[in-house]
Amino acid sequence: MIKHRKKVEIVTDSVEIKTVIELLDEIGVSGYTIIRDVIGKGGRGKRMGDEVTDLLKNSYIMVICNDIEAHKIAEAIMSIKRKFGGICIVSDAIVISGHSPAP
Amino acid sequence: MIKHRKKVEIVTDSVEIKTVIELLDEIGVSGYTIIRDVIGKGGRGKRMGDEVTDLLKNSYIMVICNDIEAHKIAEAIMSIKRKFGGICIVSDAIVISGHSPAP
Amino acid sequence: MIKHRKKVEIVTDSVEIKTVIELLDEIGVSGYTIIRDVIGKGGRGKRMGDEVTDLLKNSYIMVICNDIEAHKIAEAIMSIKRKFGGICIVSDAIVISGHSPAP
Amino acid sequence: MTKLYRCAAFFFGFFLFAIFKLRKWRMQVNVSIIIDNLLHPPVLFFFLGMIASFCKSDLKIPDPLPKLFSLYLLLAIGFHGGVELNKTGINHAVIITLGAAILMAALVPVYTFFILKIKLDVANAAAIAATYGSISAVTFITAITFLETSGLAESGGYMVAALALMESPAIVIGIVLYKLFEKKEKKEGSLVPEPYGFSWGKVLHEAFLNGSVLLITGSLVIGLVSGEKGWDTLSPFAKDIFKGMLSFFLLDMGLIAAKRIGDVKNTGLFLPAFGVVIPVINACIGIFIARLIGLSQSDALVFSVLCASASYIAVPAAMRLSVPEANPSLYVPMALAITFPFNIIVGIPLYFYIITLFWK
Amino acid sequence: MTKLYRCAAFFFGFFLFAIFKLRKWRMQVNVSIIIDNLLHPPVLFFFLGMIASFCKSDLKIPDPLPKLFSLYLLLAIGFHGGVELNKTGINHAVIITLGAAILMAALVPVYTFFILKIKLDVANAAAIAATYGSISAVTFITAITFLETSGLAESGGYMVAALALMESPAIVIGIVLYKLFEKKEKKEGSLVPEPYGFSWGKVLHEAFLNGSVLLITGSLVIGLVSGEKGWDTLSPFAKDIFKGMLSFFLLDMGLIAAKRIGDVKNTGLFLPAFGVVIPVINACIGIFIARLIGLSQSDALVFSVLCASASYIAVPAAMRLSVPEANPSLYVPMALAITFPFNIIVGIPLYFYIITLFWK
Amino acid sequence: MTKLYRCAAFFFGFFLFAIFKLRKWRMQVNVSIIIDNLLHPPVLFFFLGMIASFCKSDLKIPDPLPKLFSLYLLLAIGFHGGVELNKTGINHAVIITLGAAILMAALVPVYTFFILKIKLDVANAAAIAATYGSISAVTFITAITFLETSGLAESGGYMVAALALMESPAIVIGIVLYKLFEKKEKKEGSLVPEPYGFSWGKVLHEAFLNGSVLLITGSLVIGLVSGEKGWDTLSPFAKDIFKGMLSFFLLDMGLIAAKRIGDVKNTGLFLPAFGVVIPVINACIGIFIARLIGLSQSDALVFSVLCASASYIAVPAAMRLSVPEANPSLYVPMALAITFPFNIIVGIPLYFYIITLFWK
Ligand SMILES: Nc1ncnc2c1ncn2[C@@H]1O[C@H](COP(=O)(O)O)[C@@H](O)[C@H]1O
Ligand SMILES: Nc1ncnc2c1ncn2[C@@H]1O[C@H](COP(=O)(O)O)[C@@H](O)[C@H]1O
Ligand SMILES: Nc1ncnc2c1ncn2[C@@H]1O[C@H](COP(=O)(O)O)[C@@H](O)[C@H]1O
Ligand code: NA
Ligand code: NA
Ligand code: NA
Repeated sequence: MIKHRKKVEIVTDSVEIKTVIELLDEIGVSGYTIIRDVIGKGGRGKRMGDEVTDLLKNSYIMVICNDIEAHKIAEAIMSIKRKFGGICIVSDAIVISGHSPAP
Repeated sequence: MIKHRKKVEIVTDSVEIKTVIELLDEIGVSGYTIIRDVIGKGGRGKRMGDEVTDLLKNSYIMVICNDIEAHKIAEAIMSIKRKFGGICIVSDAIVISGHSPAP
Repeated sequence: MIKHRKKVEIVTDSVEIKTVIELLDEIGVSGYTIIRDVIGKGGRGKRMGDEVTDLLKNSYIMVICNDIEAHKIAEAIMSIKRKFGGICIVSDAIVISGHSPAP
Repeated sequence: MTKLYRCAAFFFGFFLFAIFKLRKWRMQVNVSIIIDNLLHPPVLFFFLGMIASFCKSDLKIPDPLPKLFSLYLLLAIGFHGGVELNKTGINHAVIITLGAAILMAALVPVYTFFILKIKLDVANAAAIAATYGSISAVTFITAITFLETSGLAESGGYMVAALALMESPAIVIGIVLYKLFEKKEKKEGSLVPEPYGFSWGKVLHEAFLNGSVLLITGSLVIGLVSGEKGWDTLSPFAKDIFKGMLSFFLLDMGLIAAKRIGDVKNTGLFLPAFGVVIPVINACIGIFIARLIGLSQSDALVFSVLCASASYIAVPAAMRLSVPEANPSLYVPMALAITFPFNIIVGIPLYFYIITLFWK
Repeated sequence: MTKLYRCAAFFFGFFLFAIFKLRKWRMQVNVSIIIDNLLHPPVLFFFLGMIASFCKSDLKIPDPLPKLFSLYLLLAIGFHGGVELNKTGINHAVIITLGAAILMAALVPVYTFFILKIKLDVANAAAIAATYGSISAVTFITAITFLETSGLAESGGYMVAALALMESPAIVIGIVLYKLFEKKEKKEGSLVPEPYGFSWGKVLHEAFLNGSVLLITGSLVIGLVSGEKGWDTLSPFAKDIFKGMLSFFLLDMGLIAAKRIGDVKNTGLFLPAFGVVIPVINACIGIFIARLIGLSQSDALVFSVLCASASYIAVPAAMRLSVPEANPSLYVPMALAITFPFNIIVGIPLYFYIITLFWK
Repeated sequence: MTKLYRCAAFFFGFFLFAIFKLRKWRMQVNVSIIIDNLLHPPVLFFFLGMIASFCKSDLKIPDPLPKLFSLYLLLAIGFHGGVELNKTGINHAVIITLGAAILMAALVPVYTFFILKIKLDVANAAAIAATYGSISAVTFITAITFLETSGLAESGGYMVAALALMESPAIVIGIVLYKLFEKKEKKEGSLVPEPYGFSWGKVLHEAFLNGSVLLITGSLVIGLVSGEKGWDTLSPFAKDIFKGMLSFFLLDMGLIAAKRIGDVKNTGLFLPAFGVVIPVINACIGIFIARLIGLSQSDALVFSVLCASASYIAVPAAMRLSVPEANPSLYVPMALAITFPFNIIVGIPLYFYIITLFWK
């Protein structure tokens, strides 16, 4: 089965992960995938990880969702992003799934 | 050199990785990239990793391939996904490569 | 705020990361995200990581940038990719951002 | 929900206070052996982990450090057992003990399967049965340290061999039960292409060659081969820092067990009750057999603990592959969040108490 | 830039050579105590880390191994302190010392905040003030090892309790200061949806239940409860390999501190000067209070080191969440790259020298 | 393919059994020294790793734990060597030994390069030559433990300095050879933009300041500076648990070496033969030089092992950057899967046997 969906990707400070997850759970998306301990560079300079202080690490979150949910995420992110930084992108994706989704 | 290709992304339980790799090798794709120890939420609930039991961890696989291969992967995944869960998405991508690929 | 951007993704040998970062800094992209210790298969065979020798590990780099920068990256990659292998793909993405980007 | 956590936190705080107070009177009271077990630092670190988790603290032993501790514990306990076995040799009594161990590992999943099938489907019943047939190395290790701290005789090195032998049979029996009783109703299962389906080769490989079985067996053989001389070489590593490593690992087990308690909270009373009652029954059967074959008190305790413990590493990994229909958020928390703490805190001293009654 | 690194490398090479030479004369010179501190292996490994970083070597202790060392150090120091406290008991003097510790942890952020506000905005002033009010466990541990190596009396176990108590108040005070003085100018802040905003519950949770506070407090309680008997169990782990683990951790601290020096290089002289002068002032206040309440020389040293040290783990984590406007590349490098090395290398022997003058 | 693995598994099983049996007779037979080496726990753990890998077990020491063991081994061996050197001092004999070490490290890549060029292209020949000119710290450490377990005299601390000095020159010589003999045919190489090309600065930096060289040299200097007093501080960490950490690391080396054997299987007989014969030749040259400059038996063994060993960490990392045309799946498995096991199992006792013949 093939469905047209949106793919929302967010990279932000690892300490914000909890907030973003709460937000996603509230919006009610069906799922998300998180990659921890991602590093990078952005408006706040290089964030190359730091073993002792656990600071300067990003996390990457990917959400496959429908247009309405993507819209809601984008709106929420727009309001909190001012405070935390990071990046949020949206693109199109086709979801492949089995005949009857696992219960 | 620029080529139009498909990007297939799969997130599934880490224990299934072997099966997925066997499947990809059988289909004969030219390559794939795997990110281990990815966490997330889906139909089977939160899978936030577990240090002691090594359960509840996902892996992410990305394959850049041509349309025919993408089709084959999608078909194979449709048949096994019922059993294992996870998510599989397909999107378009342009591959940039050097003049003569390394032998 | 919504902006149309390019998403450039590169997977290559971890030892090349320094070179790629230098290249990106030179081109002057506004940011990038790196996932270390990614494994996979490609033209040079399986690269499944190796704990003792620190060899056979890839890194994944994602850059969100404008068309001109994407073009420059693609050109630079085309010239160095012959030597190092790996894969480089470009796709479209919409960037969501807050009203005034953090300084 | 959060109320529940607060209650738990209070309870544990009170608990710590109580054992601290009790300690002063322990000479007079008769339960001193339970108190001593609870005051043993590794067990206290297990409590600390649970408290931290209930308080939603961000205390965390990040991956893969817990693997370091568990690999270390398997290596150390295997090596130590091998050296001991080298001293005593492989005699008649040893072989009988090992036979009894395998018997128990095969018997437990069969009888528990039929109990479980009353309330659960075949897949979940088989997976949980296998879990309780197999063993938990850390419970075993805690029993060994219990003996040491209480100043009792050491258990024989062949008990480590028993541990290694009891890990695999339950997995095979569990899958056999599943295959026998699985209803053929879901014929769409045939959609799954053959190469990605079930294979006995994979199952046996997973059962007998999984990492933990191989590491403990290998270390046992290495201890056996290198003997006393090898022990001199490795003992500062394998013995002196052992309880520290155990404390660290139990700290993490506490963190994880507490997180998992939530998973069984909503399944009714059957499974939690099962997770407490069955270990006691298995321990009693174990004690009975131990008496029958004439084991020492120490060996009997260790044997009963092996029977009572449930696997949360090897078996779940195998079940995920071979019985994918079973729900891991049932069988893992039962072993990890109910049976493991029960055995560590109440079980070990309780089984020992029973043994002291029968060996007199 | 690279010139600067080369200079630093040269400087350190020369430095090592110099201390090696000085060692021979140390009997004659009076600064022998500073030299001895510098020749202490853990401190030398700190230098090695800094040198490796200045040379841009790829030497790296990969994540999460540094966590292993820091968890170990917290557990070991907490447990050891608890056992000591079990010996001495909780008497009048102990309670006065703990009270003084809390007082200092609350006082320091207040007075430094007003100094910092001269040059910085409210958010950064509050974050840095909190950093210097709280403590660094590794600086504390280095002071303990300094006492040991110098053959001086051990400090009391209750100093570990003081360490645990001084970690949190500074966080709360820092945030209170921020909330009081924060200008209400940015009214668009209301765009942030309520559930993702500020909450005192979160702040207090972060302050009193963060991982490091809980682990050291928990280990202290466990040490207190299990006493001498528990110490026999864990001492090979918690004591014998302690300095090796400390060496490893300081090697990593050296690597990271050197990397961070660049961050403060461009902020002018105010912050680096602050990072050196304030610790000395705090240490002196600490010594004064210690004399007042009649601590021993060893306890006074440890107390002054607690006052002088700045937090680079617990406080930054809390500030990131509660004062996001503050710039972590200011307060982290100040604590990590200036105050920490200063205390380790110069501070500890200096404070001890001052104490010897006053206690005679 | 899988047949091959089964054969290997059988072979190893038989092997373990055989050494167990042999042990009983070892008093009578003359090969007792080889047997003793094989019965040494760390070497047995190496076998266990190989067996696990051949059986396709999922036993795995996850990243970055192996890094913990290798960093530990470098730190401990460097520090120990430094302390020893502090005792003996840097005299004439030490300087001659170090000179001989550098000479061998420069000589070996040159002569092996011309042997390799018969069958391979310039890039691969240069990379493999550099690999065999450099050293393997773990092979060195195993030789040290071999001396200890056999009750022989300890080797001098300056041999650790020799180890550190032999790591880098081979890298430089290898790249020089590559640059000299590289055919200019591939002119399209100029497509590579200049800044991303080759630079001698990078090469020398990589050769002399890579992590392992810096850590062992730095630890040596720290040992030298802190001397006997420092040793008392760190010896429980750096010595007592040393063989346990070595066992763990060799377990992992066994897992990886066995996985890599497949890589060289398909390259014909030349490379595997090279990987066994050249170490023996290098060891013999080493023994000859050792006799010439009058080293003790123990020092001679360690020196010959340094000459015989091949690098699988520092050199491959440098070659990946500087000779990217060379194929890492040739030079890494040769060092790791052929020469390393050969030296560990057969080489060390063999070289020692040769030495006993000549030193009588
Ligand atoms: N243009 C970009 N492309 C890819 N990743 C980015 C980009 N900008 C920011 N990021 C990621 O988001 C993190 C936080 O960004 P910032 O808050 O802007 O410093 C960075 O460390 C990067 O990992
Ligand atoms: N909608 C989604 N978006 C992103 N990732 C998902 C989504 N659904 C599932 N996943 C990922 O796939 C894993 C397994 O999904 P499931 O089998 O549905 O529990 C989850 O733990 C997520 O990591
Ligand atoms: N077709 C592909 N799809 C996804 N990842 C690839 C592909 N080809 C190569 N890669 C990644 O790039 C790495 C290096 O590729 P190569 O240099 O071709 O061996 C591989 O190990 C993969 O992680
Ligand atoms: Na059992
Ligand atoms: Na302070
Ligand atoms: Na060599």
